[in-house]
Amino acid sequence: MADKKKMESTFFNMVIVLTAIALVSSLALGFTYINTKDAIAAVQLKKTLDGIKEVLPEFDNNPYESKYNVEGFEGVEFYPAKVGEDYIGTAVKTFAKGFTEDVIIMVGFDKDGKIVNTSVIQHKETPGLGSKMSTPKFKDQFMGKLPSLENGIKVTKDKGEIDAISAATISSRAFCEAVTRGYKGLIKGGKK
Amino acid sequence: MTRDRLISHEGKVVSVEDGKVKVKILSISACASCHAKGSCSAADMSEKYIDALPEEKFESGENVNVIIEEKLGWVALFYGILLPFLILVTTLFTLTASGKSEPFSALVSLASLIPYYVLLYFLRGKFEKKFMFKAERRPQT
Amino acid sequence: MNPVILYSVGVLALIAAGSAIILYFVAKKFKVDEDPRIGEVTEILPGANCGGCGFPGCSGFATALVKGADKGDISGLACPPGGNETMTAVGEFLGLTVEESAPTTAVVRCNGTKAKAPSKLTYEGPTKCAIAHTLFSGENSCPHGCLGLGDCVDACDFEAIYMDEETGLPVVVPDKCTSCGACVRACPRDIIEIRPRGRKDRRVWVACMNEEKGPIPMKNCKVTCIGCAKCFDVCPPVANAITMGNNLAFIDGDKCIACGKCIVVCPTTAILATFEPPKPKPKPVTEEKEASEVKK
Amino acid sequence: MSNKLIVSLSPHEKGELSVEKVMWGVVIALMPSFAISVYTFGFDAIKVVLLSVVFCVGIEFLIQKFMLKSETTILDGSAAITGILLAFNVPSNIPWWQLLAGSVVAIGISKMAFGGLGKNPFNPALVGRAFMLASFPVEMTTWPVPFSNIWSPATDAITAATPLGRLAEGGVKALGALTDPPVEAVDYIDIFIGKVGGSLGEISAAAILIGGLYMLYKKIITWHIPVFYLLSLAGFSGLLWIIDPSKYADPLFHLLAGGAMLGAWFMATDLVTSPMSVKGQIIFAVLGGLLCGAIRIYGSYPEGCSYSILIMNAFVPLIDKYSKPKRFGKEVNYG
Amino acid sequence: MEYLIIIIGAIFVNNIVLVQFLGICPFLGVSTKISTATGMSAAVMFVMTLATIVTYLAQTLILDPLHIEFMRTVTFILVIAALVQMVELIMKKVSPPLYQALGVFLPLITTNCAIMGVAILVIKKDFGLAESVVFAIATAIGFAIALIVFAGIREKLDLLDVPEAMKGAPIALITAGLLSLAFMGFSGMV
Amino acid sequence: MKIGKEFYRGFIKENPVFVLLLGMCPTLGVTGTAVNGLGMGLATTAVLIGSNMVISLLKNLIPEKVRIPVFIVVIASFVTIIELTMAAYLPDLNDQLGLFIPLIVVNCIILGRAEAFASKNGVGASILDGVVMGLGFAFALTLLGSVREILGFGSIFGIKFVAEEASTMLLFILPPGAFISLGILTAAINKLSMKKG
Amino acid sequence: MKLKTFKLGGVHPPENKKTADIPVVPVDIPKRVSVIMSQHLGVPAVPVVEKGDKVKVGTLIGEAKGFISANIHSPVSGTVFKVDGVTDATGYRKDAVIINVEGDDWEEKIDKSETLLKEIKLSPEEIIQRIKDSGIVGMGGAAFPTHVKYMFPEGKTADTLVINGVECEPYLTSDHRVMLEKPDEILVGVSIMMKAGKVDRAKIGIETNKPDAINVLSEKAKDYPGIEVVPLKVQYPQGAEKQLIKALLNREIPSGKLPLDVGCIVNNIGTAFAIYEAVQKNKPLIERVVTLTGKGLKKGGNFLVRIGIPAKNLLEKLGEEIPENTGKMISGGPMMGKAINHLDIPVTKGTSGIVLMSEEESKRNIIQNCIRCSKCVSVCPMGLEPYLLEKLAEKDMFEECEKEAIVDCIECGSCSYTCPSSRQLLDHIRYGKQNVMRIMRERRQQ
Ligand SMILES: Cc1cc2nc3c(=O)[nH]c(=O)nc-3n(C[C@H](O)[C@H](O)[C@H](O)COP(=O)(O)O)c2cc1C
Ligand SMILES: Cc1cc2nc3c(=O)[nH]c(=O)nc-3n(C[C@H](O)[C@H](O)[C@H](O)COP(=O)(O)O)c2cc1C
Ligand SMILES: Cc1cc2nc3c(=O)[nH]c(=O)nc-3n(C[C@H](O)[C@H](O)[C@H](O)COP(=O)(O)O)c2cc1C
Ligand SMILES: Cc1cc2nc3c(=O)[nH]c(=O)nc-3n(C[C@H](O)[C@H](O)[C@H](O)CO)c2cc1C
Ligand code: SF4
Ligand code: SF4
Ligand code: SF4
Ligand code: SF4
Ligand code: FES
Repeated sequence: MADKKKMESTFFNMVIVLTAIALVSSLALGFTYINTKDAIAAVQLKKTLDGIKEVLPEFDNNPYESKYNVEGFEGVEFYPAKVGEDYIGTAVKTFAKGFTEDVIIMVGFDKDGKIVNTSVIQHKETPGLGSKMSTPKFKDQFMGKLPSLENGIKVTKDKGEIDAISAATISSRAFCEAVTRGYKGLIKGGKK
Repeated sequence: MTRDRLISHEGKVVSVEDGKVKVKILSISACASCHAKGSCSAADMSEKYIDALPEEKFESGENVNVIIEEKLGWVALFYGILLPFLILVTTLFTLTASGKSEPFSALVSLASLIPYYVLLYFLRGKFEKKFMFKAERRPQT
Repeated sequence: MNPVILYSVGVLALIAAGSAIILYFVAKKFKVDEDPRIGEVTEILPGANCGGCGFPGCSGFATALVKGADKGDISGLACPPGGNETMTAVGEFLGLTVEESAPTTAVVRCNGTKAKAPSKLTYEGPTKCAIAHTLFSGENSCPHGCLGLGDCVDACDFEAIYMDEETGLPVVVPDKCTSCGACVRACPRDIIEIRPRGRKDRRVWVACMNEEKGPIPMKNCKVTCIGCAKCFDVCPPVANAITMGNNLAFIDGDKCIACGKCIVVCPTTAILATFEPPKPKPKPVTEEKEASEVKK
Repeated sequence: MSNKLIVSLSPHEKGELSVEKVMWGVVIALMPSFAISVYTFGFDAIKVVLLSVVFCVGIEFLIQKFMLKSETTILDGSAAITGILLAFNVPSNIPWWQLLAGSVVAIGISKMAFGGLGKNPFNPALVGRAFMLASFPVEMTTWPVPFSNIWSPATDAITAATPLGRLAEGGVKALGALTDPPVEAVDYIDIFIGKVGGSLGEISAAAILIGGLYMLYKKIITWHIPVFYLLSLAGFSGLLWIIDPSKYADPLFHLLAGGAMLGAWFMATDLVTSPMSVKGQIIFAVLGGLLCGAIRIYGSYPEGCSYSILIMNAFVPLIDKYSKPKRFGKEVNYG
Repeated sequence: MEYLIIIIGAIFVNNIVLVQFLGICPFLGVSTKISTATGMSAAVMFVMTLATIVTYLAQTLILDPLHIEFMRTVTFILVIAALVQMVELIMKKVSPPLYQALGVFLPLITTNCAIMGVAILVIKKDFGLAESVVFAIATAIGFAIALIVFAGIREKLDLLDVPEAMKGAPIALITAGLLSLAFMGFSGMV
Repeated sequence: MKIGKEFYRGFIKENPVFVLLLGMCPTLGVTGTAVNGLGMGLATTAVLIGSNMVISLLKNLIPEKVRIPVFIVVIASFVTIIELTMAAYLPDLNDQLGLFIPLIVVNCIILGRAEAFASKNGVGASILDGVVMGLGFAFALTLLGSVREILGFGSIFGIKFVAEEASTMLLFILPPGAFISLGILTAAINKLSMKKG
Repeated sequence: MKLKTFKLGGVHPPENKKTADIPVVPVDIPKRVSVIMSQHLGVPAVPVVEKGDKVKVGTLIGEAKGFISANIHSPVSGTVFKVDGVTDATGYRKDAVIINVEGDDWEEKIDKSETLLKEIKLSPEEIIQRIKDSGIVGMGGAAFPTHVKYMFPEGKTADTLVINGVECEPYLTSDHRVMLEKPDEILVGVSIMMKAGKVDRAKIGIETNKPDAINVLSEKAKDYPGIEVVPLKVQYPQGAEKQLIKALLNREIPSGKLPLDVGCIVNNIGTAFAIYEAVQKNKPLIERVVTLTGKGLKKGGNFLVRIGIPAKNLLEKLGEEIPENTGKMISGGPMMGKAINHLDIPVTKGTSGIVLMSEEESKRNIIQNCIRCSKCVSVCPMGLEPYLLEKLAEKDMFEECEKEAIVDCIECGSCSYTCPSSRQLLDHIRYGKQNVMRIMRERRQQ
């Protein structure tokens, strides 16, 4: 390997080489960024909108842009949806402590406050138990229900009307609690 | 000296000068003994030089054990790592708690290490006495 | 140009330049004046780290070699596992010629097989010669004989010694043995010796370490050296390889010419060899063990 | 005198104790609990315990015979204990293949992978249980109702919540101060003698106590671990209960419910996975009790006992290293 | 309370090695002796905190204002690498004996997933500076506990002869798995 | 250089995961399913090929003392490119792999190969090395992912082969399962190589 | 009142002291005896006679060499046959003086009478000199030259003489018999030792399984000022000096220190008797009491044996054969004694008994894995962790052994005795201890 000529490690060489390489890399990165920026943004938007679409009927505004929060309901986000100028309902991103960590769900309320649909956004419940939250069998129970302002919505064990997932009352309860929290926030914030 | 808690490292005398020996320690880093070091970059420095007090007369090239009380290792850990860590964290939390802006607190807490290291620099003579290694002949096993 | 690109270029360049400066100083301060040859010599060495060379690990030996080379002399340094090939390669690399040293191997200087030195006692305890040695003279009562518990086998890093179940004695496989001497150090009875392999693998040695006067060891072992000096008498003057001392004969491997005369005269067949003795006398000289060695 | 004399180092005398005596002693000590579980769950209990023992012993045998190629030591009884304790930690209607999977993990991975008896850092039965709990949460948390159909296999899983399960759900708020309506009070006597739902072996604190006392009497275990474990669990839960009796259950409930008794007497005491010195055993037990309370009260699993022991198992080497027995001549007492 | 949740979460519930799988290499590599593991843990704590502060600064003072968040990976890795080297350099310059003593005592500290991972995690979690540092320290403590406990078990296993095929990595991985299984007991504590 | 032999080296003899135990974090962290393992493996392979190529091109231009930072910059750039591309075009996989994509940058295999191979060899050989080692890594991750998926979900590459409702050994997709599966796999490989050796 | 004992650890093996009631009988002197030159701890004595020399009973035949060494006297009268090696109990050869017996002539200076001489005439220095000249070594097992214990290093003094009448080993009864048969001599001996050690109190520790000895000695001790007999709870290894001092005086000898460091001198009962004879009767140590016992023997017995007589002569005297199924022969007790190869070995000053064990008794159990039951830890009287030391020693990790205080082990064997897994704890520990001591010695020499 003696014949290989390596650049010597002088101060000057080092700084120059490293800087030059940094320049080239950052150029490459910059271009990649510019070229992927829009695609990434689109993907992001689609993801959020998809979540909202799932729980609300057809709308034509971008609820994401008119997102608002309500005092006393930190961590809960409200996305009002409209068709033209008509308010048709709000998608609420809400949460409650489940079996392990917070269960984050999206609930759609129509303009009367009735639940249109729900979807689970993130959870770490036990697969096969708590994770059954996202099965229609459980989820569909909420459709069309109007939570009571006082008691929200509850599982049968707590004298409510939702049948808990078997062996996963805690997760079921968390789901109800999240819906209730979203609903209460929606009412407090005044439907917009 | 009690043998109770000592750390010792195998090494080799590289030079002898007025009452001290310079010992090269082989493979200090955990990586140096690792089977994958060939393809790992962390194994760069597998040698370190230690100044040690010889327990007897050594010549250059002799194999010795460099020993230091394990306690001193912990003391070094305290001065070299824990204390600056504490200074850093205390400054940071005092500043953030007193409502200073976050970037400012961060910068100042980083800067708070400078006086500490300056102090260390002035105390280096003291440390030299404290962290004296000894070189002893390796017992046969 | 897009400002994002501008910023990223600027930032990265700055950071890169910064770290280059830091690293420059780091490199300067941590400069290890290591001779690059040391690393490369280490590569040539087998990497067994057995310590047979007398240095801590292969890299320690490499350092010594490079240092020696600077003085123009690496004689006296040898890598037992690597043998001559390795040393020649090292020599080539360092631009020095290396003297070939005679190849050596370990030999077991005890032939007190289960048949020849039957056990009179049963030992119960850890299978460690070092422990049994402190307890008693051995199952066959020979205080100088092999205890057969295999400390030497455990010590060998190269699987060059195994226990022969039938004889109860360790057997060295010369082709695997690197003469590292680990077994020699492990044996509490100093039974193993590193000897020249001999020309064409012919070697002769006294397989006994018993220093007691004839009749006493004979009680325990039929193949003990009784110190009768018959072998001493027949050893050709050109070789003059045999010395007597403490009721025991010793054959100097460097001098022995492997003529085999001593084997024939030994009344107790205490002398072993890796070849058939010249005139097969009525006495059977070899065990199965040597027979297998002869084949090699 | 025809035979060869034996030569060995001292001592030449040997004591009475043997591994087999220790292990089979534990098996005997487990029998009262087994009897109660058969009384409560019927034929299923026999089936599950038998299967589990056969699996555990069989796996140990197969591994030793075909993988390690070593002597088989299945008669020493330790695999049998693991089998019984594993069975004691599951509901009586567990499917057999899940029990098999649990046994493979308990014996194969947690014990034999480390070299067999005495080398495993973690309690094999508990590893098996933790594995099953995480793998088959549905089956592991659906308990058949006690005394339902005693002599016919309980094919239909009927959930009978355990006392602790109800506590975790927030159902049983506090037994002393039953405030919230949907709660049925749990009778302490019931828990004590075992008239409640739960895993096979944990239901009767009384039976476990009998076994524990037997082991104490036989000098298989010492009293330190169980007593300190239970004391610290009671202390921790008691403290919280005193602070707010409406929110937390009382200490007696914590002691009697769930696996605390079984754990304290049979699993925390596992010789292999507990510390060596008395000092160490006390540290182990006290921290274990605290952890158990903490997991029960703050964690998501209703039963903290097994995890508390597993976690403390991990600390055993450290405890051993830093809690040496009192050395003779260390504290010099002159005159 | 908020901090308590971060702390318990980072130490036990989402232990960095046993649950998050970061820093596995040092976890498997530097865990053969308890004392080394302890020293290493302290060093990781220091470096992790420093790295978090510095990367936090890089993020808030450079990347965010310039909207070049996509440069995070490159920037962080360079900053961290330089930082680690600088700490060593300063130590060596400032107090050679201290440096020597530490050098004998500790293995090298290198950038590993754990440090980089924490730097990125705190940004992803949108933590403020104080929370970030608390998180970093707690994570390091979690690392320390896992590492030291593991070192203890391995020291012990070294004395017992595990089956030949299990020696080394396999048994270390299985032990880590069982440790991780035990740590599942903490789930839900936050 | 025999291609077949090279592949044997990357997949078995010097497999970065099973034999060298490098890059353990992604190995354990993302192998919950075979698809994730494969995805991560391929992403790493891409970075490895790219960095090996660039570094072997630049090898004579890099002063010894800044070699590590240069490598880091190069690798980090490739990682970022992959990261951005995946975020744009494979968003789901990107979400699954999460933190581990940027962490490719600290994966020892990449820096290791740069150090040990690319900085000493020509472009062609370095690219081949990247392909081989990268695929070896991907192979290991996919294998581990498959094992965990089969045991944990009863499916492979998302195709379920047990009944939808059936219980499977969920533990294997949880963290402990990752360690245990890899432990058993390495033990098996140990055992195999012991038989051979 | 609660009986005194040491607090830490200990075991209680079955006592099997079936010879306790059998009086001591002398063994006939054979035609030839072999007197080994290294019968004591320390440097072997140097033979001072040659082939053909005539010796009488009590003639000096081996001279002490060095500080820790002891004189050796001829136990018989006759002609020196040769000075040569003989195999000792371990099969290794040791230097010995072999004497052909002719008659039974005693050196004139020896007082052969049975009369009790109570009055102590000599000064402390003269007593120590007499002990040294007479070749007295400890009869408790280690055979440590006794005079060394009384030659205090500068600045050290003792306040208590501890007499070890514990005999905690199973089977052995020689000390017990001496206490019963020679109580007065022992008490005079103790008084002599008190004078030599310049102490004014002596405590005789005896376990309660020897009630007759306790009675006799405490009755007689009333006449001897300063001497007290203390009954002790039966527990092995109470006879070890550190444990005995702890039990009697509640003092703990620090690690690596000697009894003298806590103001004590420890000697065995038999030593006290030997000192009485040496000082009052001018009789060197030429004979001792040896127990011959074993489950296989019909009777067993206690014998007064001249040094150098082969052990098999005891059996002859007893009129029994070696039982058919004998598996092991032990010189000393079953807990501390050494296994011997045959009964031709000569009795030495340290031989306290010969125990014959049947094959079943002597076979070791199959070794199982340590189940970490911690029994070994709880029985270790030194508070060590035998299970750990065993592993460390087995793996040649001597530095760690040293840190774990392996040199504190008194080799009592309680750990191996108690281990349910039949692990060979002490075997390995001894190996580790030897290596650690060697390393420490090498280090000290530097
Ligand atoms: C390993 C394990 C995982 C569990 N996972 C969940 C879960 O994800 N969600 C849940 O609500 N309950 C879960 N549980 C069960 C709860 O602890 C509790 O027993 C259950 O909610 C009882 O409620 P039930 O009345 O619905 O059966 C789990 C239990 C175990 C042992
Ligand atoms: C170098 C050395 C010096 C000794 N000095 C004394 C001493 O001054 N006083 C004493 O009582 N014992 C002394 N001993 C004897 C020991 O304490 C102990 O009694 C002897 O080793 C036999 O003990 P054992 O029969 O309990 O094994 C000494 C031992 C040795 C090795
Ligand atoms: C484990 C052990 C047990 C001992 N048992 C006795 C015993 O039973 N009787 C006895 O006199 N000495 C016994 N010794 C020896 C004593 O420690 C001590 O050395 C002896 O009493 C000193 O007296 P001596 O020098 O006169 O022999 C024992 C030593 C050890 C280590
Ligand atoms: C008192 C005692 C308790 C035991 N507890 C358990 C246990 O909880 N789990 C288990 O698998 N084995 C147990 N065993 C058996 C044995 O020690 C265990 O299988 C070992 O951990 C296997 O190496 C116990 C043994 C004894 C003596
Ligand atoms: S047989 Fe002896 S000398 Fe030869 S390689 Fe083995 S240990 Fe070394
Ligand atoms: S040669 Fe030596 S070490 Fe080898 S078995 Fe024989 S006695 Fe043991
Ligand atoms: S032999 Fe040593 S380690 Fe064993 S019990 Fe006795 S003193 Fe303790
Ligand atoms: S007595 Fe035996 S089994 Fe028990 S801990 Fe000690 S060595 Fe292990
Ligand atoms: S991959 Fe090595 S530390 Fe994470």
